[in-house]
Amino acid sequence: MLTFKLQRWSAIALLVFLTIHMIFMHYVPPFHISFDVVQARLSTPTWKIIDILFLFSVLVHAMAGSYQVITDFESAFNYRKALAWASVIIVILAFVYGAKTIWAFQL
Amino acid sequence: MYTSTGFISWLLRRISGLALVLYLFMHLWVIGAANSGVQVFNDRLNAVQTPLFKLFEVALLAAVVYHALDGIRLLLIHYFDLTEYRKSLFWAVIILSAIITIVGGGAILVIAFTGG
Amino acid sequence: MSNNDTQRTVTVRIQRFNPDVDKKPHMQDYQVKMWPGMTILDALHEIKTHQDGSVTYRRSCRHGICGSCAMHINGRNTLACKTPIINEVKKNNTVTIGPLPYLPVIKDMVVDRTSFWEQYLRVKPWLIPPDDIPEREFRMSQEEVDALHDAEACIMCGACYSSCAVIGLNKKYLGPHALLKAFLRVLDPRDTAPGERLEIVSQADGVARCHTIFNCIDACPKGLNPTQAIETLRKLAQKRQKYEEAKAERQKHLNEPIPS
Amino acid sequence: MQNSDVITHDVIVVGAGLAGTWAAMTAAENGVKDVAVLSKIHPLRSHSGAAQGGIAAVLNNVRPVAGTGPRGPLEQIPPGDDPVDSFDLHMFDTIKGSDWLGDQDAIEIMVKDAPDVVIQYEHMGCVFSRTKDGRINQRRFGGHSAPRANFSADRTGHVLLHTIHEQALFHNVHFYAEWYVMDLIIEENIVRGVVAINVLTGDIKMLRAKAVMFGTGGYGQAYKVTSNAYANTGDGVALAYNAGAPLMDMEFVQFHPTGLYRHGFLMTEACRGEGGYLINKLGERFMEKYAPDKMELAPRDLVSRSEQIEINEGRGVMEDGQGIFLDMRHLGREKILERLPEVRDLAIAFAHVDPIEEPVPIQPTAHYSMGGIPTTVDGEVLANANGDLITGFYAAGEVSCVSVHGANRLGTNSLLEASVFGRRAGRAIAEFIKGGAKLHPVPGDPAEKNRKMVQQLFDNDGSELVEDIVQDLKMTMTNKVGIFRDEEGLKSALDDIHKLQERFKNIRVMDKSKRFNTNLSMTLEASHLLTFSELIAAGALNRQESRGAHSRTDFPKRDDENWLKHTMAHKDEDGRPKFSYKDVTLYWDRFPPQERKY
Ligand SMILES: Cc1cc2nc3c(=O)[nH]c(=O)nc-3n(C[C@H](O)[C@H](O)[C@H](O)COP(=O)(O)OP(=O)(O)OC[C@H]3O[C@@H](n4cnc5c(N)ncnc54)[C@H](O)[C@@H]3O)c2cc1C
Ligand code: HEM
Ligand code: SF4
Ligand code: F3S
Ligand code: FES
Repeated sequence: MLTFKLQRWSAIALLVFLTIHMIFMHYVPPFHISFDVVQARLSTPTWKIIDILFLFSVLVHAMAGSYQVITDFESAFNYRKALAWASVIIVILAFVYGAKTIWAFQL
Repeated sequence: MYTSTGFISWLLRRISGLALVLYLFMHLWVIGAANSGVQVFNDRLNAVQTPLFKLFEVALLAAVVYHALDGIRLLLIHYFDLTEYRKSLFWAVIILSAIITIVGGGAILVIAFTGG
Repeated sequence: MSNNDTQRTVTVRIQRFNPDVDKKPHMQDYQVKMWPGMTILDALHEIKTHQDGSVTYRRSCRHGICGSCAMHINGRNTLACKTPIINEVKKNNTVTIGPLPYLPVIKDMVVDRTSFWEQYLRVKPWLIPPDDIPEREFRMSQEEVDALHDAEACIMCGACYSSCAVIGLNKKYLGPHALLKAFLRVLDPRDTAPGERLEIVSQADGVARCHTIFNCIDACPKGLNPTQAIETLRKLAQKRQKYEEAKAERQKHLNEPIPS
Repeated sequence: MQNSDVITHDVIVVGAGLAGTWAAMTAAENGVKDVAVLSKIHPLRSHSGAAQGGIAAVLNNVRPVAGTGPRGPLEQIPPGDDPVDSFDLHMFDTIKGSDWLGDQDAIEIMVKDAPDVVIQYEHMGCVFSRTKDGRINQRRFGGHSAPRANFSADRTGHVLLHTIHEQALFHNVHFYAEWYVMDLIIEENIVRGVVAINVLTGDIKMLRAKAVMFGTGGYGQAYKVTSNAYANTGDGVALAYNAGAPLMDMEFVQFHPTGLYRHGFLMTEACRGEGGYLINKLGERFMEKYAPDKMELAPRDLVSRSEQIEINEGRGVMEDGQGIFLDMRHLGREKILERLPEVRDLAIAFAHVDPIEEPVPIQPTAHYSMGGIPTTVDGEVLANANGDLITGFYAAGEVSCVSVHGANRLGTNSLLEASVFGRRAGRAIAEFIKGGAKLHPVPGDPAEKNRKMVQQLFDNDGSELVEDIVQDLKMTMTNKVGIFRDEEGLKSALDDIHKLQERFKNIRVMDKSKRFNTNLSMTLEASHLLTFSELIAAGALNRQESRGAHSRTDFPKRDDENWLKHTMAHKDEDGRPKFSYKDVTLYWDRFPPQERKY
């Protein structure tokens, strides 16, 4: 049930963040993205918070989803504990890496 | 295999979801170049903003739009007990996805080829 | 439809498989003369008794209440006895019949339902009544009875179970039929173990494994809606304690007239 | 005998309908650890699940609204108000329905156990339809003079069967699903066990037990138009008869007035209980002529005969004039959807008629077997007309004949009978086992004998198809041993049956494989049809009177002087039936025979 719930909550969060992300990245000028553009945006703390939350929810959603897809197979289902831990670790690693990246734009 | 609108929606949702996961990690890697400095970042980013990649982005848009709309459909069904409307909601999602993909994708291409 | 039309001869294409002699399933055609009102089951009976006695399927009641004859007809799961053949004859004058998908085939249309019944047992299908049993019936309102309709009308035919793609991947999933049964007991005001049952269905192979594929609704020959039952169980599982309390409260009045 | 081929249990129940499952569950509940149930189809597929209308019991929850007459609306009885129904009334209705052939001691037990059984169902989780204040709702049924049919929409049997099956699972009863019992072993009047095929593998095994109980259901498949399942081939009666047990009152076969035209599926009596009309070609409610008081809700034998007379005299509907209209339109959409949803589905699926908008074509259909294995009120099987018992052998439900239905059963009394006497048999079996019942040795090797018999069937390779014989038998039974009977017809029927029995020796079984061979079981079933059909015809020929469902045009009157007695058929040495007769138990002071008028 936890996976199921995580999947829905993160989906609702994504609805907000992904929409913002898509619109600002692709439909609001400038259309060519470079370091400066990103840095300009990320200099406001609101954007930073939004991006971090976005990153977190998308990772949770992605890994919960992948976990669901994999454990739907009976053979994998029997190893679901291990798979769950693997997903959690991947989420943490990717989150740290992503957060570091967002931080990098402060330079 | 037992097919129905529900099954098709599930299959598309799975495929789009997994494709998005794949993209997500690629995306993280691309952006992650920022950790190695401005130059590397701009190079990598330029590489993925060529017209070819714009086509790819349209496909991505289709996946995101379908997946998101279908996700909304599921959430609606979960929280408002709409199982009886599953078929009409499915077709609504398909049609809306098509419209948004065409309009949004068109915009991406127009922007890409006219340089914005 | 003219008389001529209903009395023509049609081809019934049957998937044949006897694991003792066949390496893999193959299709075999039979010609059957239709009569008005003939069902798929009648056609199978005609084939079995006059043409090929080895064609094997389950059946008993002939009118859609025993649940024996669920099979795969023209790509759909349904009851052979409730399906008029004329509705199924395709343009090439053929009806195609096979066993329920995703289940091991025992012979022709007979499938191994072991996992189906195991899952049914796992939800403890029987009522767990209160300790103090009144002399007369427990009081229940007609609304409470109506809420159980789908679960109570289920004939355990398995059409839903064997249409669900999750079952195709994973036989550990409880499946729509067992969840419908769990729903019956969880909602029944007389059952005293809603918590225990919600615990069972909240496990990893329970309601969370339903991906809302809806094949079960589309397949059910009785027009039932297992998905709605699953949705309800999911909601109740998330507020288990509150529901248990509400039910305990309701059970204090099981012995009293329903106020009108 | 190879040991791996023998399975042993304390109690073996054959049949997983209401009767068998009640017995098994009750025996287990009463402390018998090792109870096994064999069923040729999965337990939940048993024919009990097809019952629609209701189960009778005097609960006094509902009464007719004052001053609205016999078909007016019903209301719940407010607490404290006088009851409208009583045990005596239920008894009298049943006795009158049975045309005084029912044993009144058994009827009394059934009627008095009824409320308890229905309440037990309710406590076990059965979902009944409800009155406003939450009691079990009740409806009217043919031949019952008070609303006492307790129901769950129009799938009462389904709900009861699932409930009792779940309880049996809870009590750890062991089920052998899809095991076909092909032989019953009785030696020196003591039951030894049964021989059964595991249908899945084709293996034939001996199953030994201290007690064997039969709840194998009815034999409606002997008729062309029938409401009965394919599985209702009277295996139980034929097996018992072949093993030396007698059969009682086999000539009484009930025809239900409202089978769906051509198909025979039941349009439950509740259609009329809720207020439906029967209409002939001229648009007349012809029951006015035959039962001016009860009209459509007269007992089944009478209504079926009335329909048949209308049909025979050319007032039937449909192309061939063999139908009658059941008109429910005036009940209104809401009532039909709430009370008769399954029936509506059936009419739409098979007759392409929506009862909300059009009358439904129906015709009389073979429905219920009053006769069967004679038992005491505790399910113990009688060895003869003197009342001696066969040790360890029990029966209940439609396969048995206690006899509560006599010459004609009232609707909703048979779910009741199967439950009440199934439960009683269960208790008696528990007593019997706990009283030190022994496992008696099995003489010879019955399993091997049956294996050889099957091999012979396979090797036979004759020229006759089983189905042709079955179809001819059904025609004979319908035309000559049907609703109306006479000497000439019955004699010719017997003749036909003997010829068919001869033809059966020359059959060919098409499927000779071991795995899930339903062709084999259908062949065995056909042999059972031929066995007991002979008894129906012979018993009917002997009984020179008209009583209940047995209607002789050459003897149109009931004859209490000579025929107020049960027919007992024994298998004689030459393989033909030998008849003796057994007295009916009557409470002369309370329910003396009267003329039967409705
Ligand atoms: C359409 C219909 C509607 C009815 N409606 C009503 C109603 O509304 N009210 C009412 O009171 N009565 C009704 N009846 C009658 C009632 O349903 C039956 O009389 C009753 O259910 C019989 O129950 P049973 O337990 O004796 O047998 P069944 O339920 O018929 O069970 C027989 C069992 O025996 C098993 N069996 C048989 N032969 C073998 C074998 N050789 N080996 C192994 N197993 C075997 C079968 O698998 C099955 O499990 C109706 C009957 C019909 C046909
Ligand atoms: C607005 C955006 C989104 C919404 C509303 C949404 C909604 C959902 C929902 C409700 C599910 C559950 C489906 C199920 O249980 O069967 C789901 C599954 C999934 N989602 Fe999303 N999602 C969104 C975006 C994303 C993104 C961006 C990704 C990828 C990174 C993603 C990847 C997945 C995956 C892999 C699954 C599992 C697929 C499955 O179980 O069939 N989703 N999504
Ligand atoms: S829910 Fe429908 S399809 Fe599934 S077992 Fe029950 S009746 Fe059959
Ligand atoms: S088809 Fe299966 S996934 Fe859920 S909605 Fe039905 S159980
Ligand atoms: S034969 Fe009983 S459901 Fe079809």
